[in-house]
Amino acid sequence: MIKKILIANRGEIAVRIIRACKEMGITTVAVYSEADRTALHVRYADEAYLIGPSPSNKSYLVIDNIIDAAKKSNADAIHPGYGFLSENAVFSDRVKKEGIIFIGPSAYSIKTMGDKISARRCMTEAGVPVVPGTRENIPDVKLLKKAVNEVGLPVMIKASAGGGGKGMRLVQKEDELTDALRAAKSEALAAFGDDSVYIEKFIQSTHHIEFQILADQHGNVLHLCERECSVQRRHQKVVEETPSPLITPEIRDEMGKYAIAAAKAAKYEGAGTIEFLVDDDLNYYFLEMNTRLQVEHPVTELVLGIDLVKEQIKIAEGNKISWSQSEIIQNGHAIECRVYAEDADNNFMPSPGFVQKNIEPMGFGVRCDGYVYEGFEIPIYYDPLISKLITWGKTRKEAIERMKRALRDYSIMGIKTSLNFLHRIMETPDFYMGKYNTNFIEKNKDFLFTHGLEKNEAKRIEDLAMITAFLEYNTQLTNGNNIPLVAQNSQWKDFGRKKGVQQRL
Amino acid sequence: MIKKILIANRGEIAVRIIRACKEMGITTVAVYSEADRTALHVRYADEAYLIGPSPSNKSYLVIDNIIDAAKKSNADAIHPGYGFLSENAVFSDRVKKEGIIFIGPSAYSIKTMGDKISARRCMTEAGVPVVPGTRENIPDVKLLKKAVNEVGLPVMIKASAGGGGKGMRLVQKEDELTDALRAAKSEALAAFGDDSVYIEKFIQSTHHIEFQILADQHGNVLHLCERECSVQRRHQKVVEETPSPLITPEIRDEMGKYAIAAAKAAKYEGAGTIEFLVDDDLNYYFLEMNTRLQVEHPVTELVLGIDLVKEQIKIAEGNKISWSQSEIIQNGHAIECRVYAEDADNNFMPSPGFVQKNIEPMGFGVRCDGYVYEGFEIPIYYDPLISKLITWGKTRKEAIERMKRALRDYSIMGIKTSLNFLHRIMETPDFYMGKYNTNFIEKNKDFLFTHGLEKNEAKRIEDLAMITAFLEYNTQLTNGNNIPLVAQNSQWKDFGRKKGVQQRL
Amino acid sequence: MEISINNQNSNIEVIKQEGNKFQISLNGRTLDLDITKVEKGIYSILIDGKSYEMEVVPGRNKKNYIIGYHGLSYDIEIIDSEAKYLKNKQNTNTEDDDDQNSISSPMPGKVIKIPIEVGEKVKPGQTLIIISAMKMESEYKAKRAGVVKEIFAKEGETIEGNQSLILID
Amino acid sequence: MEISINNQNSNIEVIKQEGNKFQISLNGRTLDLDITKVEKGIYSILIDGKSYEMEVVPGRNKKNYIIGYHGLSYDIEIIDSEAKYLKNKQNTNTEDDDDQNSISSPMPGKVIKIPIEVGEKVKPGQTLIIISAMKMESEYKAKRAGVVKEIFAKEGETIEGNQSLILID
Repeated sequence: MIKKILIANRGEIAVRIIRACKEMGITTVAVYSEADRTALHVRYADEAYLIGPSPSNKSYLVIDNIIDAAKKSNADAIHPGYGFLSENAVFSDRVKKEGIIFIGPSAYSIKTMGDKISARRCMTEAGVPVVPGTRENIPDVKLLKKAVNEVGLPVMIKASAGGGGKGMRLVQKEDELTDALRAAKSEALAAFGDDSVYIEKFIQSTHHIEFQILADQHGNVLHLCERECSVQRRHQKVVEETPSPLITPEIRDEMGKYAIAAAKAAKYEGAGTIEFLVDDDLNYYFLEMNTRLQVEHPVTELVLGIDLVKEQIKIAEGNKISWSQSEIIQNGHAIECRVYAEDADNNFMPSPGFVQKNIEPMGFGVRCDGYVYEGFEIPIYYDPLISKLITWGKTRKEAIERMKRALRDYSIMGIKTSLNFLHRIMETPDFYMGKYNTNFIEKNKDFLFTHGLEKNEAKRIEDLAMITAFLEYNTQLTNGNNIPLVAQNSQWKDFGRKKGVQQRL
Repeated sequence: MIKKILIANRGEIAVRIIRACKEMGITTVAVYSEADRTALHVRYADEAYLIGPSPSNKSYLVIDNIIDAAKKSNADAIHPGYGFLSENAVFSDRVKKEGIIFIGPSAYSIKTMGDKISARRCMTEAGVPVVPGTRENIPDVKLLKKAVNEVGLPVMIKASAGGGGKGMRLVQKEDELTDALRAAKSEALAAFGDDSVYIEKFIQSTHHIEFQILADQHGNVLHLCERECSVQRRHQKVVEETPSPLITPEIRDEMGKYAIAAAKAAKYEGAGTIEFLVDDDLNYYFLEMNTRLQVEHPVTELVLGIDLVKEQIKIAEGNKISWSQSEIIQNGHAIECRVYAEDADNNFMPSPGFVQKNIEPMGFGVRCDGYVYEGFEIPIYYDPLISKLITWGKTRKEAIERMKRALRDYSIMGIKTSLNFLHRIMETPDFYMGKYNTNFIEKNKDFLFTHGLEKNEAKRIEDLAMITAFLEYNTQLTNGNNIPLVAQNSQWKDFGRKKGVQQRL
Repeated sequence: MEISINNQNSNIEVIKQEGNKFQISLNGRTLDLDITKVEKGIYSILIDGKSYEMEVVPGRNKKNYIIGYHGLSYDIEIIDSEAKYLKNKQNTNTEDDDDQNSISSPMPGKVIKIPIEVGEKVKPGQTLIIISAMKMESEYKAKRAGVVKEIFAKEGETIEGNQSLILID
Repeated sequence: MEISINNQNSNIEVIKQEGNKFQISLNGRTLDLDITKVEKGIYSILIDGKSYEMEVVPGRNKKNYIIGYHGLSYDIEIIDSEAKYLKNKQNTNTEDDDDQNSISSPMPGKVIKIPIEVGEKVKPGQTLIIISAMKMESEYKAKRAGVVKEIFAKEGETIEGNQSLILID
């Protein structure tokens, strides 16, 4: 039985993991960098340890410091969250060597699936369809040309150790091959210290569809159905949903079986995700495996009713999975929108800063997994994700309508956010009809980057914006003590009086 | 198609109804009393009309004023919520006469079920089991004695027009009959202007279990399973859950069928609730019908995934119910805790006032239907209900654990609330094991009214409370500008600086 | 400085402070704490590796605070020299039976009924006034025998919380 | 008083006020509004029976506000006599090309690379500085040709938002 868990992470995912632990009666240990003393995960956990200066390579990425905190706090287990050390084989190994339970897969699984070439090989051997391409490192142009001849243009040259779009080159014509190979190799070397590359056939009009899997220590592997993650910007997921509006029950069944085979081939343990590329004709290919909890795990939780973090912990305790595959039935529809501190109108420039107000949407079918609060300053050192807004509906239509309502109810003051951009996505006909692929944002950009207000209404809002600024300015001129200019009826006097009391704070 | 709905209510239920309307694309009209200009339903609705002074008998209960607002705003329909005019037959009738859709049952149904004696008669004719007792008004002691002989002691004398415990007398011994009848009649006359009373056998160790029903205009009636409402204080529900830990699938089926029969007998339309008294041996008796949405409707929504307010609206539009009874399947477990502005340690004295902070619990399986916000002053004129905290879990155990977590995460500063009392209920062994009846609070009062902290922890919290007050006092002495004494590192300087900016507000 | 909780006095003193790090002496015990005010009215405190959140709102007066911790609340009084002086003075003058003589409601509401008159003799437990607030009626009863000296409220009137309503002599 | 939104000036004036009720003249149009500040930074406005919520946070300076409405934001400038004077002065002095000469980042971050030197000639579109903030790198480019006059930042340094980083002459 795990009694105390150290969460080696920060932000919304640390808060989300602590919630699950609290519900299980497990004591929680937060770790934090100097920038994060006031962060919510520190406030919310039962215990908290400082692990270094603000930059993550001096704190959240320092294995020794995290192990130190785990020993000081006597933690039985470490949950890595996502990002940071979550897919670090050395960390997984080290934690186990220190006699602490690692809530995640073995170093073997992480390594096998972390290297793209070995992952492709492993999947091919397990019979899982992969994107046509090579299984070996391509050292020179000669072998590249040979491989391209087999696969056919267009192709993607990809770094074996890759991720985040680095060391990746799309080749449409044969005479681009030499330059592309050189560029990909040099970028891969610079980014990952390894210039191994391979090629894959370039799949046009793709959909990113991933399968959640759960595997226990006793060889039981379940798939928890799919998540559709095709609304992307610069290869970053923006909106996810389940069920996918694209696939059929038959395809779901097939892909799910391959996902289980993939997890078994990787000797996987815990919660993981098998990502597939799917084309418009529903051909699907293994893309990669994420050997950790995903950002978008809540959509799966809402349609299945299964708390994935609790399942991770139970599996790490050695428990058997308590369901059979036939008991996994999707109920309703869930959508997740990622809310970032960014300026959508200014090329999505990150917008960290001081949160002056944070009013989260509430009500039936609305879940908001965030971590900022009024008075919190979003640090410049980490990811600009503020929260994930997730809605559930009995139908996809209801989930979308609820998401639109929730996005409108959400108010984050003091920083720029992607809330309006997300609302426009929900209003886009292609999205509403479920007809979209990874080209969605590019295709709909004219629609997405307008405010969406009807003309007279836009004029009125401008009027009211000016009036609000004018009154605020006047209030500030005429009295500094927070009693607004407009406070003249008795309720307002009362408000002023009590505000006065509050001001003593 | 309904395009605009006036919500003739305030507080959390008005906000909850507006949410459903927004998701359906329906324009919303709020009405408000003078005390409620700053209330959330006014802020949140698309339109808002003043309907009178603060006391509800001068605003929310004035039919003419509400009709006026509906005409001014061109509302197609009126939703009455619960309380106020929701079970007023005159209002239902008047709304219809004005050519406006009333989202609720006809005056006939309200009247039939509103009078306890006529409701008992109607149910008996429909074959629904009622608590043994009389079907007619009891004018004198002679007829009372006769009736008591038939039913057997103990009995309850109840006011025909009754509600809220008024005009009710428990009689255990025969020589108490004369006094009890006189007292009940005089109380009934004072409270309802009608001294009609009847008797019912007094059921000991009772459970209050109610069935949600939905009835459309085409004669289709469904039951949406039960809610267990036995955790009560002074006949007021405190905690509700579904499924009931008491009843079996067979009993559910039987009671559900009677609930449908009851709704049909009352020629019911819309969403309504049939309340039953159930004894420890699972004998059940019709108690009364609530011809409106219930406070506790969210637990049903969470286990069935059905938005009851949306269903009310669809039914009022003339739509057929879109499910058959066999499609109504309970999924998981839901619990609701009613959070009141009251001082649990001081005989549950209402505690209205100025909300200085309102941090609502978030995360998977947590729903919080409230209406207060930071800076809001809870008016003294209306119900002290602040919010309803509802959790869902795959199992009853998980729903309870989640509720405990959510209650701990909930922070309402500036007023007294029942949050800790509710947390103690969740920790009570009788509740945890699902073994409780309406006597629960009385039976467990020693456990419920202690803080529940372990001794050393209680001491530490006292220490920290003193230290906090001490630092706050010092901060206030040394500087009035909100920069805390403790603000000396760079992040704090920054905070101070930005706080300074904010202070200009 | 002295501080009081449940009428028990404690001595509290800051021994050392560097940034958020405090060394505090509380009744002779030395505590090392990391304290940060994270938002208005909320302090985050780390002690022995443990993390606590304490809420604070102003109380009855400038030297009184209500401290909240997960739904529990603590009423804390700051006792500096001024407060001590006032307290001594009050004790000598009124012998601390102030609360037995004066009836007040802790919450605002409406006066439903005052079933007594000035000059009337009342018994302990006799109802003096009925206040309605938020759909609930509360009866306030005499704590001891006495004569009604003054009535500050009228039936039907709206009253503030903690306002003196009836004085018994 | 004048007020500016998207560089368009408007005239605004309170004609009448009683309690929350305002009569306001905006560019000659008369508007009747019921306005209440419901919480810090949030105004509830009723106009023609319709209910709006407007959010306000302080902007760049004391006469600038960012107004929010459901995720949209409006940058509003108050133009009183002082602001007018300053604006005129600024226009005469700098001919409003300040922003073309000076490179700054709207957000705080870390300087990754400065691929130019003082005295170097730059072409329009040439990268002057690369800033990393929150896992994302942004390149800032020259808007016109010129010579690098001054560089106020160093590679590896942490910078504030809206701080002048490079000056082009």
